[in-house]
Amino acid sequence: MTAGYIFSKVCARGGLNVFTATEYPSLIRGGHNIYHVRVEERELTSPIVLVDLLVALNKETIDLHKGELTHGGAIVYDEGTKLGEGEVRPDVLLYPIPLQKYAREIGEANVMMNSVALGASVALVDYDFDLLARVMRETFGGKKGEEIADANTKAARAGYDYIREHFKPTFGHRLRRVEALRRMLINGNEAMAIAAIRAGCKFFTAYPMTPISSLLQYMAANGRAYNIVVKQPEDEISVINTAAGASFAGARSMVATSGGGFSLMVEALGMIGGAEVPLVILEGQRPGPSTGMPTWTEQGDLKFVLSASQGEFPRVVIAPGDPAECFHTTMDAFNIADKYQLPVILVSDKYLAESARTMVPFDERGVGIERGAIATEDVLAATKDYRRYRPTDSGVSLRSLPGQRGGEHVATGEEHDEYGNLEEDAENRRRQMDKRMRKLEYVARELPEPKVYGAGDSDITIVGWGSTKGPILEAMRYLEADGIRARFLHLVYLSPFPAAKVAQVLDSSRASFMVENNKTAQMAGVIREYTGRKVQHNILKYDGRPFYPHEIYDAVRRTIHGH
Amino acid sequence: MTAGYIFSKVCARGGLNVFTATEYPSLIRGGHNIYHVRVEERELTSPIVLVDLLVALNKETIDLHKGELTHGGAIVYDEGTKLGEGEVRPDVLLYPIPLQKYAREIGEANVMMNSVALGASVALVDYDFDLLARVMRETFGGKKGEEIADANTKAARAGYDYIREHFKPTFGHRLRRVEALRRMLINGNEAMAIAAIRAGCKFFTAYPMTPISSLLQYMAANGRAYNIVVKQPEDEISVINTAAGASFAGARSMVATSGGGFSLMVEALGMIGGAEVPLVILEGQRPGPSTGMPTWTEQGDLKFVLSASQGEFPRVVIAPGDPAECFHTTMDAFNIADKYQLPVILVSDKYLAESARTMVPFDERGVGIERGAIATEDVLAATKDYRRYRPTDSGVSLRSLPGQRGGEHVATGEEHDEYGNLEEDAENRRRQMDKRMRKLEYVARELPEPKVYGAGDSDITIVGWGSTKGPILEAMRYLEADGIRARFLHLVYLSPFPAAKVAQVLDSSRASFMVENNKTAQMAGVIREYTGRKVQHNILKYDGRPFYPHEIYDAVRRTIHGH
Amino acid sequence: MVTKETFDTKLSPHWCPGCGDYGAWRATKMALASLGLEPHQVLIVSGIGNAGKMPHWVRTYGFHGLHGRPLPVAQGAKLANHELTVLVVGGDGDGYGEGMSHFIHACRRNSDMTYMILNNGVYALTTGQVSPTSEKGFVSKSTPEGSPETPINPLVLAIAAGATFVARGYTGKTEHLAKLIVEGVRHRGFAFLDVFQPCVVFNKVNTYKWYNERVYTLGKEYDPTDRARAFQKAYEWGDRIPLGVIYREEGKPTMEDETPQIAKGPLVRQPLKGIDIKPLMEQLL
Amino acid sequence: MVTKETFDTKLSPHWCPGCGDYGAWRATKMALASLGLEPHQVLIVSGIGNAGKMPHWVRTYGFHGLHGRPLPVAQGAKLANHELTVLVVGGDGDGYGEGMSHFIHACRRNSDMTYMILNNGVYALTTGQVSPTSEKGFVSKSTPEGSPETPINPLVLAIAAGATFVARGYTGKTEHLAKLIVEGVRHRGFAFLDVFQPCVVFNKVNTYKWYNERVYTLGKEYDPTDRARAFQKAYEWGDRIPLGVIYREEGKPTMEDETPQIAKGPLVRQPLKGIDIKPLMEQLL
Ligand SMILES: Cc1ncc(C[n+]2csc(CCOP(=O)(O)OP(=O)(O)O)c2C)c(N)n1
Ligand SMILES: Cc1ncc(C[n+]2csc(CCOP(=O)(O)OP(=O)(O)O)c2C)c(N)n1
Ligand code: SF4
Ligand code: SF4
Ligand SMILES: [Mg+2]
Ligand SMILES: [Mg+2]
Repeated sequence: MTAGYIFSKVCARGGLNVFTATEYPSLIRGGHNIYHVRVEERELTSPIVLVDLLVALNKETIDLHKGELTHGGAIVYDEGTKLGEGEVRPDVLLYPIPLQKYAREIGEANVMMNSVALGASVALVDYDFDLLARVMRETFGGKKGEEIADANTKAARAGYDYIREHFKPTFGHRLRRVEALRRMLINGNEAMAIAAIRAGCKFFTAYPMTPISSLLQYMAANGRAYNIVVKQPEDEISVINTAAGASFAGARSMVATSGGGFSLMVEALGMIGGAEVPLVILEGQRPGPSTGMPTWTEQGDLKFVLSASQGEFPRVVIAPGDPAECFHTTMDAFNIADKYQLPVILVSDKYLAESARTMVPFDERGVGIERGAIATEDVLAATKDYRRYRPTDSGVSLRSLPGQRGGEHVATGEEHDEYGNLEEDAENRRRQMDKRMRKLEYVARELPEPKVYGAGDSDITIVGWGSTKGPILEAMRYLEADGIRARFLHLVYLSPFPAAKVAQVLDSSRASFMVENNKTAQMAGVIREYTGRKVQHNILKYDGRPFYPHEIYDAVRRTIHGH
Repeated sequence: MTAGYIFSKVCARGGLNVFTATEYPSLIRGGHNIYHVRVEERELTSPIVLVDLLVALNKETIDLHKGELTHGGAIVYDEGTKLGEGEVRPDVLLYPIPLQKYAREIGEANVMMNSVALGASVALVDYDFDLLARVMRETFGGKKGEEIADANTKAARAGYDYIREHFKPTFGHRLRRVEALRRMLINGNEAMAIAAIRAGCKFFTAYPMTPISSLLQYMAANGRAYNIVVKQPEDEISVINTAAGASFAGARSMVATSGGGFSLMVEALGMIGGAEVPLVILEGQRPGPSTGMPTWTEQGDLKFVLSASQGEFPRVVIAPGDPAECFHTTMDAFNIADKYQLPVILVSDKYLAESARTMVPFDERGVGIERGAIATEDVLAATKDYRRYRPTDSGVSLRSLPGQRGGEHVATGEEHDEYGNLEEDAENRRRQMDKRMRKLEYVARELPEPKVYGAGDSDITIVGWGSTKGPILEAMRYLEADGIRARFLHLVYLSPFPAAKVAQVLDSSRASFMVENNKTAQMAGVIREYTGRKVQHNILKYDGRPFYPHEIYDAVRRTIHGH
Repeated sequence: MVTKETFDTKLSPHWCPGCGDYGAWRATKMALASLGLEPHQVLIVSGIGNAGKMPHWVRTYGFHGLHGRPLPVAQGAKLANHELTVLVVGGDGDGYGEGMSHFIHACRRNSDMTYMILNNGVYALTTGQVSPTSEKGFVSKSTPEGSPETPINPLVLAIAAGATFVARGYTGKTEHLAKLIVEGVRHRGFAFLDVFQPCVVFNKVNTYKWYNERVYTLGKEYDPTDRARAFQKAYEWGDRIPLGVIYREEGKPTMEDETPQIAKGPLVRQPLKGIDIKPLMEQLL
Repeated sequence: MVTKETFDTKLSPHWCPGCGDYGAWRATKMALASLGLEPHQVLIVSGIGNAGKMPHWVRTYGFHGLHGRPLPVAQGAKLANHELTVLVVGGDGDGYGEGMSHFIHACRRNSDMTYMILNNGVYALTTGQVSPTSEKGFVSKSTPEGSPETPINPLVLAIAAGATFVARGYTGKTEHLAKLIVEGVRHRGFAFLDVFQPCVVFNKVNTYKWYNERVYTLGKEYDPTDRARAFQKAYEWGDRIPLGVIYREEGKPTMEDETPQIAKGPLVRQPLKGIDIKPLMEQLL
């Protein structure tokens, strides 16, 4: 996998845009692993199925992927691999090279093969070897890494030279360095982690689980430098309760998990709702039910996340669509959680979390930290009769933090009066429920409306939420090329639900398409619940793979043109 | 509380209909406890607020409830309690009696007071003391109970005689024995437990939690006689996983919990969905969020139960409306779980679970046991290539049970092929998802449609689900008396959702009312999601109390008549 | 000056008359007073159960969370503000049933807090079912024919799990219990107290009488630092049951010691403004 | 006649080359064969993790459930059909992290099954985070500066929790491990095996070499029935680490013994037709 990453980075450094996607089974070694790198000069938002250059470290890879090769595409593979007559289309260029041989000569064969192939690929696309060497040094370098970096560079050089020496430059795809803004190669997890750090998250807990493990690791790696307490407790129940305790005590806190772990957090979710503790919760989806397909992608948890936990309490749910949105919505999430003293759930998925792409560094302007109504000791001293859960217009009451003189109270998920005392009186119950739920009215006013992309005057609407943004945007380009001008309604802030805007867009649509990475069109259901409108056509995919733009394009076109 | 129960039982024995309701705080002793007994000759389906005879063991009770007394109502209380001038309306009859004195003379004062008051009440309504004595003997009797029964009967006699001797028979309400069918005094928990036993539930696990603790206790008490293994494991996660293991091994299994415990079961719910293990799960609702008001009632968990757990899998959700429906739907639940190899969730609430009422013994005719596609060793021997998860038309595959030769396989919540082997292939994934979800189409065909009660030709529709049935039926009688003929659409089988029927009824309604014991009108949302129809008016209550018929009546009448 | 009454709330507890929880309540207030703590310096975290209602009746900060989950909440709060004195109160169902896993892991983590289980051998708030400490054969609503399971031994488990302070108290001996709490709070690290708490309503086996006939207080001659002896003592049961500090290990670093992020001051006091993420973004360029 | 190969599946395991799990896999098949069991008589229950994939590669009945939850599933299955030989396999994260509570309670319940933890001191399937048995200071992806926590001692905990058979195996000693499994299955009651399982990818501390230099097999002279000595043995760590049966208690009734409902035969064989609920309804009249 590292080779794919290095290749991507080398392209990014040369000013190119990159979109990567990984596929790997829930195994540690062996099994079939894919690192898909897409490179263009223009901005990219999605992976595609087609492959120009296939680097195959074994025969299986050729068998599985030769069908994806474009006309004039190429395969780089080990010279020992025998391809039978007609096994590969005649238009495909073949580059058998001594991957194994060179690799073995230089070091641990399995690892070095990647580097030989990497060098060969750079040669094939006629790109900059020095850049490759530099990125390799950065990646493998560090304290003990010198040697490793040297060996890998040597291996890459061997592959590079072999291509130069043995093949004519017939491969039709070239990459060249362009002058451009410097771009990060970043995935959703990294974007959220950086946002959390920037937002002043001081307490982060998680239990390992694909696809958020790398976020946990990112936080752990940076915890010391940024003074963030990062802990991996005994289970997810502990994860969320520990974070609830830290947040109650005043630290901005976040947890991350996937569906299975979220299931275990559901009880505490209601508790923090009832006790009015701010918390940011990341739910990185993967295909269910249950353990399902742990290393693949899906958007199957929407309704679950919207309604998890017994009883009724306010929550905010946000599903960003790309790393930049991951950054901004995560910053937002911390502010909303604090200002409204409620749980904010960020929803991502394996595809968004782990697909790296190039992006310019995030714009930090206008990104503030708002902690909402937290008392000071002075305020408390001036308050005769401090009531933690005093009903207010907005439903938000003044929070005191343990340690503050005069703010003593009990926070609890059991029904309570304004002071936090247990109370089961009917009138009090209504008052406290109303107070809590009222927050949603206020929060709804400040949440951004869903964005509409593309031809605003079109009456063909594609609706999507969260991570399908990229594939849909790309599909729109295909449609446009085909004469179909569509607009795209992208839902990011999902709860409270932006019913008015959605209804308005749907009402002005002649044809509407719901694109969802699940089987039951969950968002279409939510839309109908809140607007009464039915999105006309569902484009659904639930095989663990993300959407490819052409699938959306095909489905829309077929419906519009009838073929 | 026992006194209220005895009084109810005495009435039931005399051929009268009884509806009881209890209110108690989440405390063990002290706090304010109410046992509300409603008695009439006709069938009763709901509690009401009004009180004809208030038995007040302390002053607080009089203060809190005197407003509920009907014209000419009466209070039985201790002669030591002083009532100030004008404290009680002049039309209310007062019966101060030496509750404490007699009680202390006979035994443990707190307990005996109840019996003295009980005797007094029976005298006041001019009912049968011998019947009271008999029921007391049954209730307190048993091995060591003789003495206790004697003492209590003596106390009751003292109260009875005191009324007879000291007061004129001016109290306007009399009870008389009538000839009638013998009726059980039964609540929802008991009805479900009896059904489970009858259905051949052989394995029952639960962790104590209001309002299902008494069901656990009922099962435990009868476990030995009916050879049912009843266990209380360390937590709810263990509860459901243990039951999953037992069911996988072939025992009909059930678990019971309330929202908080259900939250902890959510992860395993998806697992049994994915592994296709039959299981009956009772979720007894109480007001949330979180611990909320543990001993009160609410219908706040609907959406949660409908969408709990990550990913998509088939489930059936059933919300019976009264003890008879509890009995029949629970029997059904076991059959559906087995036939379709999926989780069936029964939804009740504190009100349904713990309010006892009179009902004729359940009709067991037509109640069969269907275990669905379970292999025998012979079948397995004849099967060359047994595939546990073989896709079929109905989505249901042949189950083998551990111990059966030739049926070896792995059941798992991870995605798998037809044999149960782990498999992440896209095509296989779609096939297995489709297979599992297909069951819902088949199950939908056999589920009973929602019933419509009342004037079928009316265009005023009240919609309710689960336990609001009784209060709505009674409210309809009030409305009818007022000239408003309404019909009542009662939803019991909630998922898969009976969209066609609901749409049809709503489309033929001029005015529609959603009655729900929650704040956000969850069922109204579900209806809109599946039918696009909006129920026009929401009648909601979320203060922990069940609906009283007059509240529904008032709300409907006000809307219809505009005042 | 703080006194026991400093910690009184306007409301008074509503446990049953005679309930052992009152003893624990008094002992807690006595201990806090004798430690010279002020209400705002103390956080009491609890789960759900009769025991779990404690924070409502001791004037300090309180967090009354979920059944079985007070320990994680407490550890989070402590890490966020380690200047707080953190007390955790739970029931035997809460702590040894639903919350067992957190208990074992908290022991090994050695967070600096005091964990007190009011052990009445029964699920009391849910009106009388078997608990993990109910004796074998215990007749309860959920075990009408007697509990088939061997109860856990919380002290043995705590030592085995690595707790550095393991003690047993009894609500019938309030002053002794108060002293144990004081010792527990003073101990640097995770202090665990299993407290015999008679439930006068649902446990008719382990009554005041039953305890009074059996318990004795460990004297000076007992050395709690020897683990092997501590195990032996912790297994002592039957006619004579020891109260006091059963095991103690000094000097082990606490969870907070092991968290360099808070070495210079509580997490909650760290400034959030101006956090520079440029280096992070640069790494990705 | 059954042989080790009887338990082979069509698919072969896909653990990493050199993974200790292969040793456990071979040992399991050897043990089942030497017990003379047929595939359909055996149920292997597992959680999620690399270890948890075991049932897919041993031809018996299998239940591959949730991370941390195999023990409850196994206990339910055993109660439903106690004629089954039940084996439970999990990882250290699975069994001592997520599943700790079930472990402690299973020990005291003494259900007649064999519980084997393939302990590699790391979360391997999730590619290398700290686990409850990782040594203090263990550098992992989630503890880049070394784990701050003291690891648990599974053997000590099991004894403390009341397990009646507590042993340690090592996948590097397959035959010995197979014998331990056989002994575990033969033991009436809950047999617990903590098994050293080198993860060649993510645990560079506890390698084959590391183990080989330290482990020794307990000989006949060691008497595992003395609990105090067993504790001592279970604490032995460092240069010399014992393998074998550390603790054993015979004669304690099993969970199944304590369940009169199954005294006459497995629950699954009880007839469901004609159950008479009239008496129950009559009680309510
Ligand atoms: C998840 C969950 N399960 C069950 C309950 C119901 N419940 C409330 S208190 C309690 C047991 C209380 O027993 P214990 O912890 O021993 O405390 P005690 O009342 O005896 O002091 C239970 C099971 C709950 N609140 N939450
Ligand atoms: C509830 C839940 N949380 C997290 C995960 C992700 N997960 C899968 S395997 C695993 C850890 C595996 O470690 P271990 O149990 O030690 O097994 P190993 O892979 O080392 O054999 C985790 C955390 C999960 N599947 N379910
Ligand atoms: S039920 Fe028991 S534990 Fe609860 S308050 Fe009453 S005596 Fe105390
Ligand atoms: S990652 Fe470790 S435990 Fe998992 S299969 Fe590979 S070597 Fe074995
Ligand atoms: Mg208790
Ligand atoms: Mg492991």
